[in-house]
Amino acid sequence: MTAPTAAATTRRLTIAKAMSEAIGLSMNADSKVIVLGEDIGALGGVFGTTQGLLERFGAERVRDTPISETAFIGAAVGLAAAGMRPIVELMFVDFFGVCMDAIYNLAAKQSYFSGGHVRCPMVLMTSVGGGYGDAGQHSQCLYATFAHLPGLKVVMPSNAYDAKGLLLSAIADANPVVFMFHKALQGMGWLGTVPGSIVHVPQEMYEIPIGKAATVRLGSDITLVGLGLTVHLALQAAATLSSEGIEAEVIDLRSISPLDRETIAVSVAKTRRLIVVDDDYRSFGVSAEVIAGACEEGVDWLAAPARITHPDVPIPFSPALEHPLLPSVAKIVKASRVLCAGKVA
Amino acid sequence: MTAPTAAATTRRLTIAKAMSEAIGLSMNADSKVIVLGEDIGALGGVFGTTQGLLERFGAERVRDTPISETAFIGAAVGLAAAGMRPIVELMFVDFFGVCMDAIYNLAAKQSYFSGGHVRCPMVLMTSVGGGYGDAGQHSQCLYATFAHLPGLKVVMPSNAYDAKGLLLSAIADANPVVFMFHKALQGMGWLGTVPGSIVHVPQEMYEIPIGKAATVRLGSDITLVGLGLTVHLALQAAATLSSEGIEAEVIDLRSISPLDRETIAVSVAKTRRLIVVDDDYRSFGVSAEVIAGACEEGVDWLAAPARITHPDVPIPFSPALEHPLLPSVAKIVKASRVLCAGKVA
Amino acid sequence: MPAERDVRLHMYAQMTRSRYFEEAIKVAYLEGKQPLFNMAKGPIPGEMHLSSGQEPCAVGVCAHLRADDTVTATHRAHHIAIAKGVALNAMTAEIFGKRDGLSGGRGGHMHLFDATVNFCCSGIVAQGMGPAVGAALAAKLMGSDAVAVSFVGEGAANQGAFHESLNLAAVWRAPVIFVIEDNAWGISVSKRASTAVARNSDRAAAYGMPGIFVADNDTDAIYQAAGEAVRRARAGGGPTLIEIETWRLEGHFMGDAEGYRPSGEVAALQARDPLLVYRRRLADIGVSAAELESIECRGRRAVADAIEFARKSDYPGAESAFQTVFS
Amino acid sequence: MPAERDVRLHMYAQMTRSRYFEEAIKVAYLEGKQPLFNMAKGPIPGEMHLSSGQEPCAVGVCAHLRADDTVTATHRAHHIAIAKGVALNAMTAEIFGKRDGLSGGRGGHMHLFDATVNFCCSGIVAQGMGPAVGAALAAKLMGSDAVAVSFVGEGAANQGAFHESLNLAAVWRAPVIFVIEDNAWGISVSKRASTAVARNSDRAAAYGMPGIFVADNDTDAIYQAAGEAVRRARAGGGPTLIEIETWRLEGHFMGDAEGYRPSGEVAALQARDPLLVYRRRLADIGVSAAELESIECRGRRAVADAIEFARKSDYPGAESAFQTVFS
Ligand SMILES: Cc1ncc(C[n+]2csc(CCOP(=O)(O)OP(=O)(O)O)c2C)c(N)n1
Ligand SMILES: Cc1ncc(C[n+]2csc(CCOP(=O)(O)OP(=O)(O)O)c2C)c(N)n1
Ligand SMILES: [Mg+2]
Ligand SMILES: [Mg+2]
Repeated sequence: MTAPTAAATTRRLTIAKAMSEAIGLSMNADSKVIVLGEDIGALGGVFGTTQGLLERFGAERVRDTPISETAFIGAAVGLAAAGMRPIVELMFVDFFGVCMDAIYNLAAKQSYFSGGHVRCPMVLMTSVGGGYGDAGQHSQCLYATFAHLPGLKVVMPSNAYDAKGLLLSAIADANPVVFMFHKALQGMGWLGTVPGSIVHVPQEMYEIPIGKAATVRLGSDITLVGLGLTVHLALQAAATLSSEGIEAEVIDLRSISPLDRETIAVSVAKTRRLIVVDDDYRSFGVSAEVIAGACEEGVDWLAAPARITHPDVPIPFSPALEHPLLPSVAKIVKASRVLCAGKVA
Repeated sequence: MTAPTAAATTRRLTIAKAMSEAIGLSMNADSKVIVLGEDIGALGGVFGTTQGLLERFGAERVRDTPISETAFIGAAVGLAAAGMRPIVELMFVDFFGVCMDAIYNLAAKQSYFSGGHVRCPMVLMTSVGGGYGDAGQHSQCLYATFAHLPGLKVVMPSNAYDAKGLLLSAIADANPVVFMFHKALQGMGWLGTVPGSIVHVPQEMYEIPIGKAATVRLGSDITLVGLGLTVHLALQAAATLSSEGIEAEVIDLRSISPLDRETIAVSVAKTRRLIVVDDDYRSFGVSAEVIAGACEEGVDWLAAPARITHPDVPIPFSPALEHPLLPSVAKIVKASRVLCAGKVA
Repeated sequence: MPAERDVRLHMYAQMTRSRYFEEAIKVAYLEGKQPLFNMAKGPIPGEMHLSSGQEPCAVGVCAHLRADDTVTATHRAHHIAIAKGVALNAMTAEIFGKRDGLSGGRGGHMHLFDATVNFCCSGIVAQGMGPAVGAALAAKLMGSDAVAVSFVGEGAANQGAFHESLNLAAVWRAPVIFVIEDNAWGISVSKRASTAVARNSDRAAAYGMPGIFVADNDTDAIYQAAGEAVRRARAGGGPTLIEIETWRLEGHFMGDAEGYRPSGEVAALQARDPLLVYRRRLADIGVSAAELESIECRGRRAVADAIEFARKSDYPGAESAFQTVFS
Repeated sequence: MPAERDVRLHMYAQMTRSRYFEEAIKVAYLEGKQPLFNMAKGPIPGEMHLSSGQEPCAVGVCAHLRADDTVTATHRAHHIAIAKGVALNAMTAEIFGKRDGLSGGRGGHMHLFDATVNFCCSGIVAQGMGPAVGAALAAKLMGSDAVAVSFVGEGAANQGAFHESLNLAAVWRAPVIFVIEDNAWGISVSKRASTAVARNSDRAAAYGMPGIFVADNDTDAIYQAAGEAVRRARAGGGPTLIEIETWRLEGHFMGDAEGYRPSGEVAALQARDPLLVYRRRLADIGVSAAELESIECRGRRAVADAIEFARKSDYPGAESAFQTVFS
């Protein structure tokens, strides 16, 4: 289940390429799969999610839309009800405010309101994350905003292998899946990319099950839970910590909803220390759910669980302001040392 | 700070009347206060929040709007920037999906994006909650959906005294305040009302500080945290538990954001047992934040904290389906007994 | 061309059935809510939006539709559901929150879904319009000549989704018909007070599509206008916007005191009740009283049977609340 | 009536200043982003939407505005901010993320707020329209004759907020002018491919308000059309919609390869660069080369000073990120 290390050579793809490949394979396999969104045609997606698809499948199945998220996401719900498998892109998750009703009141509830007689097999792809100076309306994560609402599945890959497998699972799913991709991992040259996100990706179709986290590093002293970008930060921190005699177990959530509570529970039962690293806003977020979920299980903590997140302030533009607010390797190392102090002593 | 008991006679008002009174007093005191929304004029608000205001202040200041939430909430942001103090009603919180951008990207960030040079003194009143068979698009709470986003203050009263004081504070605040009112407490005859919400309300203006919870019952064995309707459920449960020798401390959050972490911390430090009762969806919600926030502080729990919430499913229509999903006195009593088992033993 | 005799009888049958249904629902809804009206009580809790007076819009349009044509409707949808052929027993059981309901009681009166006739409705104003455009595009992509119809009220014509959906439908040349039931009121706010134009059909020009206005709640005129629009859509001619002048004979929802409504307005509309008007018209073209009465009688029986079916049906088991969140 | 000579010189001064500004920003933006373009690097990170070619829209409209008139703009706002009189030094420092910026570096280029001249912009398409209607209503309620102007791109005319805001403005008879800068492109999607009508100004009829189309990016024609609209609004005559044909001489944002753009399109537009056109026109009415050069020279100096001011300004202290979340 976990991604092969970057060592595995042959087909090292970016998440953008892996996503385009997954969509292309699905469109080949199933004529009911179509793509809708802004700039997903000739441009191939602002974040490269639909590269080459217009050329291969034509404008009937790869449709640039007007700047009308409410209408085209609503249309995706109607397409899905009619048996199509629309993949729709919301360019930035920050734009959810203009179209959330179609997502959470229509797509998310179509199965329930119909008693399962009308399905909603659609994928909503959307970019998340900051760190590159795009300011407060183009850098948000909003993981919890989507995960809090029933009827939606929410996933986010930390590398190209998972991206392809999770997207193929999402397209095959009979339900609406919000597929978030992190801009810092996307592999668009113009955005810079964390190298660890570019890994070997098999040519063929394969699925990564939705709802299953990946334990990407084994450790016995502390559990570091991350998602998307923060998984890479946690892994780097774990390397440093290891040289200090602290072995961190690192969990990549991959699915935000449903949350893989069991994988987390098993790990914290072993380490009895937990830090959640989340670049979304701090309060009422993923970090709180992971900690609360673990505490409900009655863990006998060696240290109080902690979270490293973006604070509860809008995301500022200036790098001098934004960078210090983001989770970092240094912050994870520092916090881990504090939680493990007992051990060293 | 806490509400006088219903025993105090003289002016017992419903939350609806208390809200209308607070708005009327503010409009009298400050010509910059105006009200915008659907059916808030001649009808006096579907939930009675603006009763008599059109007659008293006229159609210039009490404005029925088209069904255009994006435009009129956006207009409120522009009114606030221009120095007015708009009070705008979003009839049901469930409708946030058609207008959230104006709320969370404009109103919530106006102060920050302007470095504090442009304020956004506006109040967004909105109804929450179910239990009366209004189904999945008219019964939601979505507390965490708003509280997760920075730049917004989010409050909800459990009784008329707090409603008037919190609304007056919200109107006086220089920032956007989301004022949620629970339909089960509103005092509209046609909806039925929890009697405990109808309490004595002084005629004059007074404020309840935003960000301060109220400890509405003292107890040493377990802390029950609720908000709005669930405060009343917790108080009833506490009465039953008391007869069994379990003394529950009951906290009424009143403010969801900012959250009064200190009042919660002080209580759980004493009781070392915690149950959060929340009628919003379970995961990534208020209940998780309250539990995680307490755990971060390193409480030496006598029992694992627990939450009683609506589960992660859309709200069904049939009473046979909806009622069992809602928090109840029985569920609180049962869970409290479990957490306090150690004590009895 | 005017509707054939049998089509007119069919429309009259649907209209009467729909009206009898609303009258029966009204009675059942008020059970347990008197003397003190409490929306939470009785066999049908929650909001109840009746369609009495608006039947011509539903039958005039749906008379042209097939089961494979999609209809998306609103919070006020009973007449449309009936005209589209939604199973009356299952629909009624759903409104009663019973196990035999369309979705086993999960949806209720604002969320009626019947996949067998491609009908659904949503309680958020104008939000059914995008899905209708999508259903229309699906038909086009699948090579079918099926169409989609989105019914909304005139109040919905001021919601952003209206604008986006009409533009998208026009750009896609999607086989969709947007039908505005103009009953002059959005709860307590009049169309005049909320809408910058007198006729929303004029807004069709903003999307380069035909905009048709039908006056006077006229069943045959609606049938004719809808027929042209549906034929155009099936033939690949793209979308149409139709605004129909209709009347709301009841409050916005049950329990609405309607203090905002000019006195005499409802009485005046009742005097022009479209069912009475149409019954007279049918009599004028020679439909016998006996034939009319047998139609009415069949409608009454179907409604009575549906109500009885719903009452007899059990409530769903609590555990089923957790089912079908995902398919 | 055509613009007075001094007004025309003022507009030319603003246009040139705006263009010099964009050219200077372009240079600074590319620093640290070459040879490998990485948006996160250099003195100005993030997206950068330049307005080169669209200056006539800004100056033609803003020449009629006072400091107490409100302007809400979009992600492409530099030319409008300059024309509205936003302090150039503070604006530049903001774009550089510096302490002396309009908001101390919190907002950046898409979130320029200047309370002294009532200017702001937002990065979400069409979302500035509602606030403009609100600002206009505020002026009306406060008994002032101030107006509000909302600038948007033609792509925004397909967003729900456009429809809701125009209807609400018309219903309220609010003193607001909606200005569409039609540069024919919404990132890579052409107006033709996304918009069901050729001219968005025709959509004004859907709101019973005047709709004016100004062809050819013509500064004087824009000045005239805007003048009438502003006078009407100040006089209580309500809102106006103006669509202006303009050109985008740069990519959607810096780094846009524009592979979607027909070859030759940009070159053809550059040949009709509105600054060259207007300069010639001024020469034709007898403005001396010396006078034009001194205007240009002043503009160049102002921009150079602003860039220097921004570069010299310190970065804000990290702690200030936590300030002004609330006022
Ligand atoms: C987006 C949204 N805003 C407000 C409401 C509350 N609401 C329900 S029905 C209604 C009036 C709708 O009027 P109209 O569209 O004319 O339909 P009618 O009720 O007259 O059939 C309103 C405001 C809603 N359901 N959705
Ligand atoms: C609601 C929303 N959808 C999409 C975007 C992404 N986006 C930013 S600018 C843009 C194109 C806007 O085109 P137009 O309105 O014509 O303005 P222009 O860029 O041409 O000045 C898009 C799609 C956004 N910012 N907001
Ligand atoms: Mg109506
Ligand atoms: Mg454009």
